[in-house]
Amino acid sequence: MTGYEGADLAIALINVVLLGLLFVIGVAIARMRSLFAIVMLSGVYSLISATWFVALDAVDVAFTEAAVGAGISTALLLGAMLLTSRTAKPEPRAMRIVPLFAVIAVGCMLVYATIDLPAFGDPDSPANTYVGTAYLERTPEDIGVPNIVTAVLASYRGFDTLGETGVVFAAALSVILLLGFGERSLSASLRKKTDKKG
Amino acid sequence: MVEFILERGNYWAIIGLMMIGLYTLFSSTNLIKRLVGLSVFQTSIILFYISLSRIDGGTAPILFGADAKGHGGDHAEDVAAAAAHGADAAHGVAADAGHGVADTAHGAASHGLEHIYSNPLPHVLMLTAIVVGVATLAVGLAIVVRIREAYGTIESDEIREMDLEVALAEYAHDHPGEADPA
Amino acid sequence: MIDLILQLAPAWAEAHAPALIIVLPLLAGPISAFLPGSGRIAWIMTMVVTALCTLLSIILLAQVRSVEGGAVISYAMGGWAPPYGIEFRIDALNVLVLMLVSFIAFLTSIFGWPTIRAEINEEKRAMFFGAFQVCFMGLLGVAATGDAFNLFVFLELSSIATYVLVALGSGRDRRALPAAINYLLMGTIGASFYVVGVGFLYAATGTLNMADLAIQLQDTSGNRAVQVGFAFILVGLGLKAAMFPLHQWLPNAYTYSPSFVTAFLAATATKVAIYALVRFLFSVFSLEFIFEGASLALILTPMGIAAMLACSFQAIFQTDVRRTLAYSSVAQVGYMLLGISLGTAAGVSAGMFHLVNHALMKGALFMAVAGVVLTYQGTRIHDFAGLGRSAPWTMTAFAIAALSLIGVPLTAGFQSKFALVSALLASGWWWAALIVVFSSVLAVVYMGRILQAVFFKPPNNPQKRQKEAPMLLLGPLWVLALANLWIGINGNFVVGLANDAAQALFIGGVR
Amino acid sequence: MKTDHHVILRVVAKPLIPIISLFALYVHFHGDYSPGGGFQAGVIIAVAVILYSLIFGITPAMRAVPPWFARSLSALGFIIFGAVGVWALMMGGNYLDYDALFNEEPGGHYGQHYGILFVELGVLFAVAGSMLSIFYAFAGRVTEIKDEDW
Repeated sequence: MTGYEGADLAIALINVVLLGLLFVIGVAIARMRSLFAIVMLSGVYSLISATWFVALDAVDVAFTEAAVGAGISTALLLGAMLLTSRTAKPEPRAMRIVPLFAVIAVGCMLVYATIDLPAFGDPDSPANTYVGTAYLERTPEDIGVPNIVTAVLASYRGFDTLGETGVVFAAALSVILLLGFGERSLSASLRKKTDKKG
Repeated sequence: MVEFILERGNYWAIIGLMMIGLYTLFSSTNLIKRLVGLSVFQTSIILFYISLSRIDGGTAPILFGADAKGHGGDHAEDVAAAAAHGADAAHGVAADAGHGVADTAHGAASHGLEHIYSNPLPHVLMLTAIVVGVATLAVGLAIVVRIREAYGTIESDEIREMDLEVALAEYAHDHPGEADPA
Repeated sequence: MIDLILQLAPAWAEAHAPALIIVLPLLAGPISAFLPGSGRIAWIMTMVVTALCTLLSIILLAQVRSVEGGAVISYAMGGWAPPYGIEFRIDALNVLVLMLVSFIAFLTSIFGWPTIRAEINEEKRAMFFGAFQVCFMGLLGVAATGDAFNLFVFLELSSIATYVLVALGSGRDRRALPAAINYLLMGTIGASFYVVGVGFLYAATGTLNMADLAIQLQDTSGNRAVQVGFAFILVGLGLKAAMFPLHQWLPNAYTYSPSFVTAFLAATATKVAIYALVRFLFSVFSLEFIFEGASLALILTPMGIAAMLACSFQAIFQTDVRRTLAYSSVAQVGYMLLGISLGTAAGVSAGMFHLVNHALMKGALFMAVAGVVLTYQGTRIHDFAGLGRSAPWTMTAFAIAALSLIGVPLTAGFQSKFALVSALLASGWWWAALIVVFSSVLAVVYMGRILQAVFFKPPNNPQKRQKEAPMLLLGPLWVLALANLWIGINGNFVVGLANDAAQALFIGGVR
Repeated sequence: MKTDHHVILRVVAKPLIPIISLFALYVHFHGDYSPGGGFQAGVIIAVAVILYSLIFGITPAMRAVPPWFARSLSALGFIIFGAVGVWALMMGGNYLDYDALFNEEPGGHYGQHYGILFVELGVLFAVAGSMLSIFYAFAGRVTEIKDEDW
C-alpha cells in the first residue's frame, strides 16, 4: 500500500505507540505478583485497546470495551480479589519453561498464517469486499438506519445478539447459583458468625 | 520486503499480545491471574478481528452526508418510494447481467457510497465476543471465590495436593490391607 | 410413518420447526429459573419443553427423510437470506444430533427430580433447571446453526451453563469446584482458538456462512491462513470434544458434578462438539483439503488410537465408578475419531452410529450410577459391591449398558463396533481393526471389575437395606437399556440414519 | 465508611448518578445514529447503581434497586428479545423478521425501526439486570480481608 501520508502517518504513529504500550502492560501482567496491580493493569489494557479501536474506526467496539473491559470486568476482578487473596505465588521453574515453548510454537504458527493474510488496511481483501461491506450498501434500503453496526447487530445478525443476551443471562444465573442472591448470603453469613461467637 | 513487513507488523504485534495472555494463563498457578491472562488473550483476539476490518482512508461505519440523506425514520414514505425505485433498477441490472445479488456486491467496495467506511461485520462479531468474554470471566471468578471458601487458597498446585491427599485417604479406607498405591 | 407425522403436524410447526426448537427452551428457561417454590413447577416445565423439542426434532426428521437421499432445510433467521443473515441449516446429519440431544434431555429431565432433590438445595432447584434449559438450548443451537460465528455463540452459551452445573456438585464434594474451573479454563481456550480459526477463514473468504464458506474455500488452495485456521478450529473443537491429549478436563468434571448433570453431559455435550468437528471437516473444508493438504488422517488416527489404548488402560486403574466411565468416554471418542479419520462414507457412518450408541449406553450407565448415589451415597467400586442382589432392576439395566459398552453381540455397542471394524477392513486398515478389538478387551477388564463387584461380591456394608431406585429413575433408565438391546437386535433404523448423515456430508463435500 | 471522609465523593456523586442514567437512555435511543445501543446503555445503568453502592454502601443500593428486581429484569429482557421473534412468527414472518411485525408494504422501515428498538430494549434490560445481579452476588459475600489490611 502507498497509504501512509499525512493523516495516515499520524494514525500509524498512534498505532505503534498504543500497541507498544499494550505490549509493556502485557509483559508486566505476566511478571507481576501483586494481584491488585495485575487487576488494575488489566483494566488499563482494556482501556488502551479501546483507544486503539477508536483509531481503527471501530467506535462501537471501543465504547463497549471501555464500558465492559475497563469498567465491569475490573470491578468484578476487584470484588473477587477482595474475597480471595492479594498476592500470587511465584511460578515454579518448570511451569515457566514448558508453557513458554508451547506458546512460542503457537505464535510461530500464527505468524506463518499471516504471510497469506491481506495487508493491514487493504480495501480489496476478501474480508472487506464481500459480506461485510455489502451491509453498507444494503442497509439504507433494507433497514434505513445510519449506524450500520446497529443494523447488523440487531437485524441482519439479530440471532447472534439473541445468543449473546442469553450468555449474559446465563452468566447472571450462574453467579447467583454459585454465590447466592447477595442479600440472603450476607445475612446468612452474618448469622453464622454470631452463632459461632454465642 | 520492508513493505511486506510494514503491512503485517500489526498482525505480529497482536499475535505477540495473544501469546503473552496465553503464557500468563498457562504458567501461573494463581487462579485469578490465570483468568486475567485469559481476558488478555481474548482482548487480543478482538484486536485481531478489528485489524481485519480496517480500510485505509475509511471512517467509522455510520453513514453520513449524502449517504445518509433521506434514510432517516422520519421520511419513511420517501424512503419507501426511493427504495422501491432502487429495487426496480437493481432488478433490471441483475436481469441484464444475469448475476445474483451476491455477485454484484462482490465488486469494488462501497461503490454506491460517497465515503469510505470500515467493515462493520467484524465490529458486530467482536461486540458479541466482548460480552461472551465478560460472562465467562464473571462465572470463573464466582467459582474462584467458592474455591477460596472451600480450600482456603486459590493456588491451583496447592489445591491439587489437597485433593491428592483426600484421594489417597479414600483409597486407604477402601483397601485396608494394601500398601500405598503410589 | 413419515407421511403420518407430516400429516399430523400442524403447518406452522413444520414451517418454523428449526426456530421453535430453540425458542421453546429460550422462553421457558428464564421463566422457570425464577419461579418461586421448591422447583417442582420448574421441573415439570423442563419436562414439557424437552418433550416438545423431541417432537419438533421428530417432525424435522420426517421432513428431512421425506425426500429420497435427505432434504436440506434452510431457515433464514430474521428473513435475511444467507450469507447476509444467519441461517439454520438442517440436514440428515444434524437432525440426528438434534433428535439425540432432545431425546436424552427429555429422559434425563424425567429422572432428574429425585436426584436433584437429594443433591441440590431447595432454593437453588428452580434456577438449576433454568441453567439446564439454557445449556440444552445452547447444544441445540450448535447442532442446528449454519453460521460459523453463531456456532461459537451457542457453544459458549451451553458451556457457561455447563460450568456452573458441574460446579454445583460442590454440595456433595468440594472437588467439583476445581474441576469446574479447569473445565472453564480449558473450554474457554478451546472456544477462543475456534474464534481465531474462524477469523482466519473470514480473512481469507469474507463470509461466515458454512455453506458459503465451503464454496469460497474451493479457490483458496495453498492459502496458509486457511490451513492455520483449520488447525485452530480442530484444536478448539477438539478441546470441547475431549479429543485425546486435550481431554484433561473431562474425568474430574464427570466424577464430581451432580449425577443428573453427569448423565446429561456424558450423553450430549461431547457428542455435539464431535458433530461440529465433523461438520467442519467434511462440509466446510473439502475432502481434498483435509486429507491431502492437511493430511488429517496423520493427526486424527494416532489421536484416536492413543485415546482408545491409553484411556482404556487408565480406566482399569480407577477406584471410582464414575471416573472409570469418564475415562471410558474419552476412549470411546477415540473410536468415533478413528471412524471419521478414515475419510470414507462407511467410516463416517460408523462413527456417527457409534456416537448415537455411545450416548445411549453412557446415558444409561450414568443414570444407574445416579440411582446408586441416591440410595447408597457412594460411587466407588467398593460401594457397588453386592448391589446386584439389593437393587436388581437398577443393576440389570446397568449390566445391559455395560455389555453394550464392551460390545457383546445382540447389543448396540456390538453393532457399531462391527460397522467400524468392517469400515476399517474395507479401507485395508487391518491393524487398526485389531486395535479396536484389543481395546474392547480392555473394556471387558474395566467393566468386568465393576460387574464382578456388583454381582459376585458380598455387600461391604451388611446394614444396607434392600433398596431399589425410585420409579421415576428406573423408567428412563430402562428405556435407554432397552434401546441398547433394540439397536443391537435390529439396528436398521439407526444405521439408516447414520448412513444418510454420512451421505449428506459426502454429497455436500462434492457439491 | 466509618468516618465521613468520603464527603466530597458523596456530594459529587449524588448529582452525577441521575445524569449517568440519563446518558444511558440517550445511548440507547440514539443508537441508530451514533455509537451505542442497548448493550452499552445497560452497562451504563448498571454502573450507575454500582457507583451508588460503592459510595453509599451496598445496603442502601439494595434498598433502591432490590436484588429480586435486578434478576427479574435480566430474565424479562431475555424474554422480551425472544418474544419479539415470536411476534414476528405470529405475523407470518420468519423468527425475528421485523419486516413482518406490522404487515407493512415492502420497502417500509417502520417494522425494522421498532423491531430494533424493542430488541435493544430487551438487551438493555437483560444486561443491566444481569450485571447488577452479578455485582450484588459478589458484594453480598462477606470479605475475609479486613479494611485495615489495605
